Amino acid sequence: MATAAELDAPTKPLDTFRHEARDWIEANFPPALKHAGNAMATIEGPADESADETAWRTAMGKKGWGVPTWPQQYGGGGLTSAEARVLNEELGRAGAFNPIGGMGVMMFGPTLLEYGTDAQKQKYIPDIAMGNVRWCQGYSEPNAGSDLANIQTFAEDKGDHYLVNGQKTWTSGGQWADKCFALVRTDKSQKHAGISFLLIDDMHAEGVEVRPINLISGFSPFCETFFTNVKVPKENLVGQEGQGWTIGTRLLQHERNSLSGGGGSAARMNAGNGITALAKQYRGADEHGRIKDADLRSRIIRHEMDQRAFALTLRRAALDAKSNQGPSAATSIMKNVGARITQDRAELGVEIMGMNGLGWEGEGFSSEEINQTRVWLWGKAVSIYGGSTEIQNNVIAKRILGMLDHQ
Amino acid sequence: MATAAELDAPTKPLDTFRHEARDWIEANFPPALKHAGNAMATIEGPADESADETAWRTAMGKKGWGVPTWPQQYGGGGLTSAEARVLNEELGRAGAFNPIGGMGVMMFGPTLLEYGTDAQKQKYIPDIAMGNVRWCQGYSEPNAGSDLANIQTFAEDKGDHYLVNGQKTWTSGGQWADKCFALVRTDKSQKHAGISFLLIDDMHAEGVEVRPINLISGFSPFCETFFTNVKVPKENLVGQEGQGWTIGTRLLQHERNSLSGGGGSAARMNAGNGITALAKQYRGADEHGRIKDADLRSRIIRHEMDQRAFALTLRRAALDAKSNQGPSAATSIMKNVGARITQDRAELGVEIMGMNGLGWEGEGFSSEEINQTRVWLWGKAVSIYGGSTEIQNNVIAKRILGMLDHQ
Amino acid sequence: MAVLNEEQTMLRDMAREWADNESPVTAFRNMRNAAPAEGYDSAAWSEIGQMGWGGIVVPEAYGGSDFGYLSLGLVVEQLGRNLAASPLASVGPAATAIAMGSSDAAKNDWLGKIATGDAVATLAIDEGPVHDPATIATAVADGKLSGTKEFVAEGDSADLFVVAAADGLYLVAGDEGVTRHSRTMADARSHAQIVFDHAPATRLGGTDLTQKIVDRATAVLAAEMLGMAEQAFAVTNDYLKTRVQFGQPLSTFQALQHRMAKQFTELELMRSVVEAALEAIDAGRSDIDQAVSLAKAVGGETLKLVSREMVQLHGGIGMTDEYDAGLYLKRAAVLEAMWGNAAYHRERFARLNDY
Amino acid sequence: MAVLNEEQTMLRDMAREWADNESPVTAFRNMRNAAPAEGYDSAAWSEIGQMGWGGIVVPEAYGGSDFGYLSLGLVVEQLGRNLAASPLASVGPAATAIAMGSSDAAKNDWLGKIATGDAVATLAIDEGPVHDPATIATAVADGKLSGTKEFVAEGDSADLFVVAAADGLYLVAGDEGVTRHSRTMADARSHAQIVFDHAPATRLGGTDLTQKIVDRATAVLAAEMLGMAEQAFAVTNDYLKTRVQFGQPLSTFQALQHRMAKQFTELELMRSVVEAALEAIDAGRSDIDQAVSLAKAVGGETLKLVSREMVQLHGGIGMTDEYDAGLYLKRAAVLEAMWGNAAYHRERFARLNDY
Repeated sequence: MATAAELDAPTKPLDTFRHEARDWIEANFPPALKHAGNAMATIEGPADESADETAWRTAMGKKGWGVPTWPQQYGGGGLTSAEARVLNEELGRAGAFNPIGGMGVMMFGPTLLEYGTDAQKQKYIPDIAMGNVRWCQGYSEPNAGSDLANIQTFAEDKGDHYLVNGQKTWTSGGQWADKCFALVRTDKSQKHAGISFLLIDDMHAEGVEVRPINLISGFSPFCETFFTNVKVPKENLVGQEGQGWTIGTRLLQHERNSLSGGGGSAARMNAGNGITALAKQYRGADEHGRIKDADLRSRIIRHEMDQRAFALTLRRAALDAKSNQGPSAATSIMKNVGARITQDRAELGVEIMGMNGLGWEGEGFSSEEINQTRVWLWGKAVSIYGGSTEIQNNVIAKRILGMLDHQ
Repeated sequence: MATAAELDAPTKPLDTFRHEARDWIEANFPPALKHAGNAMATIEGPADESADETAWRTAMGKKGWGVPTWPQQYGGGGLTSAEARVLNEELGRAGAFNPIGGMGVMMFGPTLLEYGTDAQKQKYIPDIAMGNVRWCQGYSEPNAGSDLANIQTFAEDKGDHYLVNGQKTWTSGGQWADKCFALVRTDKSQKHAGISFLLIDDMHAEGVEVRPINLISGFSPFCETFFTNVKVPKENLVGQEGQGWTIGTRLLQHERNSLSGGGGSAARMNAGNGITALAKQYRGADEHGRIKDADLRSRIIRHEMDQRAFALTLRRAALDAKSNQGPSAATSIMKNVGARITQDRAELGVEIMGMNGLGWEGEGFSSEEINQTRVWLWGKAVSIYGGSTEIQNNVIAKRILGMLDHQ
Repeated sequence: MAVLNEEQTMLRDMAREWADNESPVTAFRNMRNAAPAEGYDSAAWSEIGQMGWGGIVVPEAYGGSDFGYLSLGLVVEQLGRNLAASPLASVGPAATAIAMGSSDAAKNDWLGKIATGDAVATLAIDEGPVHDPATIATAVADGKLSGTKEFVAEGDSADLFVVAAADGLYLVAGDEGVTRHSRTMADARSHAQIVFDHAPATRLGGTDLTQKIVDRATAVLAAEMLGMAEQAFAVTNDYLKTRVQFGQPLSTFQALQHRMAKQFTELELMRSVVEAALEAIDAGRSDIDQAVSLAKAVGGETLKLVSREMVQLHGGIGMTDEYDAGLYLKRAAVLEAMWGNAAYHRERFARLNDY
Repeated sequence: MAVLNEEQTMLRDMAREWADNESPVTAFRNMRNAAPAEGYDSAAWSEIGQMGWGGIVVPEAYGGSDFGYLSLGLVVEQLGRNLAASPLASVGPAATAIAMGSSDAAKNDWLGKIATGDAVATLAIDEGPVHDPATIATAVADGKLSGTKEFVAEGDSADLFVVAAADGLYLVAGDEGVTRHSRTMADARSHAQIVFDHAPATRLGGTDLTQKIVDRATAVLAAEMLGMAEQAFAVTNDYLKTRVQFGQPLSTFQALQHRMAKQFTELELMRSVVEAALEAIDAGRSDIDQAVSLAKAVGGETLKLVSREMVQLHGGIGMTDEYDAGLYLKRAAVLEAMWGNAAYHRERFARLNDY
């Protein structure tokens, strides 16, 4: 979603900025990294950073361009959205990438910039801007999934600090994280109004135990996290006690937008004839060059059209947001449609490859085939996390019907 | 659904009965009616009865074979279910049909035989057995559709009679009916327990007004029925006051079974290559003889398989019922699957015929084409009447999940 | 909603207001019951003419406003919401055929009258019950056109026909050599059989022009379908809020809520593809054909879903002619069949993309 | 439930009891984690042998019970409910190949051992990742068979292979000329590549026999899928009753109730088609091929629906390896691909019916 800032006048003519960005990238981007991915931005945990990667991250961090629109006083780039778009175009042009990402950039930073004190921003934002610190999200609990407001992790008031006890789950990247932003209960007598937003400074401190959860895909990007008598100073409270639900759901908006962006990137990734080519490669083409299996072909066509419609909807929503029409109604459907397309595509991929699309590891399967299996399984999560398809449907229904029988 | 009676031993050897039935049919069935339909059994209202039709109805009525398993003392045939099956086979063999049907036979008769007094049976059953009297169903009201127990038509106790006031809707064949079995409220203080089952002897009496409802298909098989100070003698109450919900839902079981039977007959009617032949006729075949439009063909294949699965399920449920395994779990799904198949088929028919499948009347369309339009539109009702698809899903959910958030 | 310029916003708002005030669904009912020979609401058409909507895609040089297809689509969408019985969706593409065509005489003679609503032009393309531009047999010899066209929208009264022949597109004006056979269809609109027997014809262009015009007509039809789907959804939505069963409004039943959410989701996708097709036409993009097939196929499935759910979720009264659900259902089915159904456009899209 | 005779009822009940007590899903987990070379639970297989299930489709003359395919299907269904890692679904059809085959020596040598579970026989048919019996290249010359078979169930340890060659079906016993290459697949079961290089082979019959055996194997597979779908549904159903969100069990949310009702509906249809295929085999009907394609296609779509809903309706924990949902999902996908997926069988059904 574009913000009002996107309509701001740039601080200098865009052409001037474009040349400045191009020159700086040329001077700083290590050519060896051309067209490489951004390890830090993924959920799969850190790869060992090469010297070139460290150099590039440090350069971008110092320049503030990893978080280009954040304020310069906290280590951001201080750019307008228009300039940030130009920067992004120039990075793409040079085969470069933004090496600074993760939950700190996508969710926590924007939220703290909105709700934090100046001291909190000074303490936490620069490290995020430099890509020095990994944050994880302490939200879900075993009995608070879709019903997030049911969290029970308790932060007991001990005068100058809180004593935190409880169990979180689905802590993304918990095993690699340095710090955690968490929803905790400071008042057991109220549901929503008893929730506060608290920062855990050290995920390696005593009393913090992190257990990776083994997923059906064979990955373990999430953890169960146990807090036992963890001391947290009171200055780590963001906003007021009881304001956690408001701040926490604001953060979820940032998450949802980044997931919609994910949908967008999925739409881009999936664009073209990828699945069609795969079908012809594995299943053959008929004498007219069409995918041979007519039944499969008819489903691929529908999928490709669905994806095209989704890409056009993302474009429409972005244009709506940029104009003065306000947020588009279309944004509420992005999560579900993105999930459906991702999952349909993975199902088609597995079907096309037949038994080869179900290889787990070892000999007899190409890396693309093993990857297909894993992506298919991992993809089952996209309709569950970040607000399940069912919760999104509740939200849409509330919007259109104006009422709900729960929540 | 087969009943326990189906397992009864026949009263005489079936072969003997078969010969008796064959001879009687040959002696009584007017050859001119061979392979004609049964006008009375349809919901579309009476056709003018020919002399042959009258003769056949009278003969079958006197013999009791229009309602072959009903007791002889009330004009039924007194046959076992096995004999009734043989009779049916012999009718089919001779190209004959059962001329006696309608709601009296399908729903009201079986219910009255179960709950009525001997006097009531003597009064009403013989006319049904002769096919002399048409019954209609006074159940639904404008604010009591899926929520049937919400009926408000009130039968006020006036000592020796009730005074009935209220409005019914969806009265099937109300404009052609002689009599009406109705759910009425005798107690406003209780919902289900305030309902009674009452017989209205004369649909042409003063105070009864019937207005046909024009449907989207252009047919008007249903009516709105208004009762204004209609006097009904107390002996017309079936069962006790307040027993109406029990009796009324028992009657609905008979309706549902006949609708499942309808599903069965739909499955039989639809069997074979009807829709495939239609597709090839209107849309052509490819060089291998396959339906030319591959997308359409793939949907026809799925539909045909769905129908085959449904037919096998009907067969399985019938076999279950005949054996000692009790009613099959499959019976709960019949209504919805039957509706889905009927509607899918009609949609495919319209799609295949293109603009020709949307003719309304007049020149330029064959009678099959006009019929396709009407059947398609009328078919939209099958997922609404007799317990909507949504209500059936509630019932299935209650069965499998053991609870419901309403009802 | 596409990003609109000021003219487009005004036009859309004006069309919406006019449709709601002057052409509600009851106006369609009245037309249907009166069954005028022309099969549309001629009083409303005269107003439309005065508002200049007949000229939205007519070049300014010929008295039109030349606002383009997104503008025409916005207006037709508003009319579609209320099932307005207007020839506008036929007139626009027919006007474009003349405007893009090679006959200056045709432009001079007709575009001005079309822009003011004084002439009704329409397309006569198909020769069977299913759209199939590859099998056109109509032929022209010595300036005389012969052939039989089926299901010509507004064919009962159109003043001029843009006719597809095997070798391209022609204009037939007037009644010489033209015989009209009325057809009564489920949507109660005009879809006549037109027999051309040596009708004097003016050549407009080749088969490439035919395809361009059919694509434009399809995009405008998709806009009508979008309006219908929107309104069918809105009416159902309102009904669920007011209808009480088991002591609570139907809108509180979660199973129904999720079905409405599903429809809403598909409607948003439909809006995107329909607007994209109209914009592609205005931008003169090279992939208009793909954009149009995407719009008709995706939009067609959505309207099918929404119009069927409209009947089902209204329950019994949805089956009565007194309620509007049946009207949307019938018109939806006719539009689905026109200019190629969803399956046709899926296949076309697939071939254009080499699937 | 098909109408069963007394033997069948006893067999089914016994299999259900055994599977629930001796072979719950935890037994499969243990096998998966231990990863034995044979890829199945050999202790359980030995019990199965003692119970005589290996001989359900073996003629009595050779020590079997000859109960038939409905009986075999009932047992495999019960095993499928708990994902029991047993070779039974491969052994049965392979035994039939020998029993129907033309070699008396093969019958005498092997059927008795198969009936007691002392020999594991399997089918080696496909030569690529997708079932395609029309493109078999394996050839036999001078009694020696050569060719490469892919994804042979139980191939890691089978004692004898029923092998499809271009001209018919052969039996290869022993290790001469046989090389096995293990494959690690998502379902953690045995699906080995088997390379036959001049392996001594006994002819069993022509390609018509191949088709008959593949149809039987497919029907038995469909029975396994039925058991899996039943149990996946039952586990989800139980979970919805116990999992509380927003202060109420998930089972009280109507949107979920209707999704469960949908699955239940499809399951009932699936049971009908699967049992009909098994009954068609036992009755020696002429349309076994159609019945089998119906079962695999309809059943395949149902298991797909139910296994995907199992994960989704379990929410986050459905994604964890600790819960069983993923095990059903993975095995379901493998069975869907075996012996032709739903699309393959829809096309076969259509051709058999001249659609």
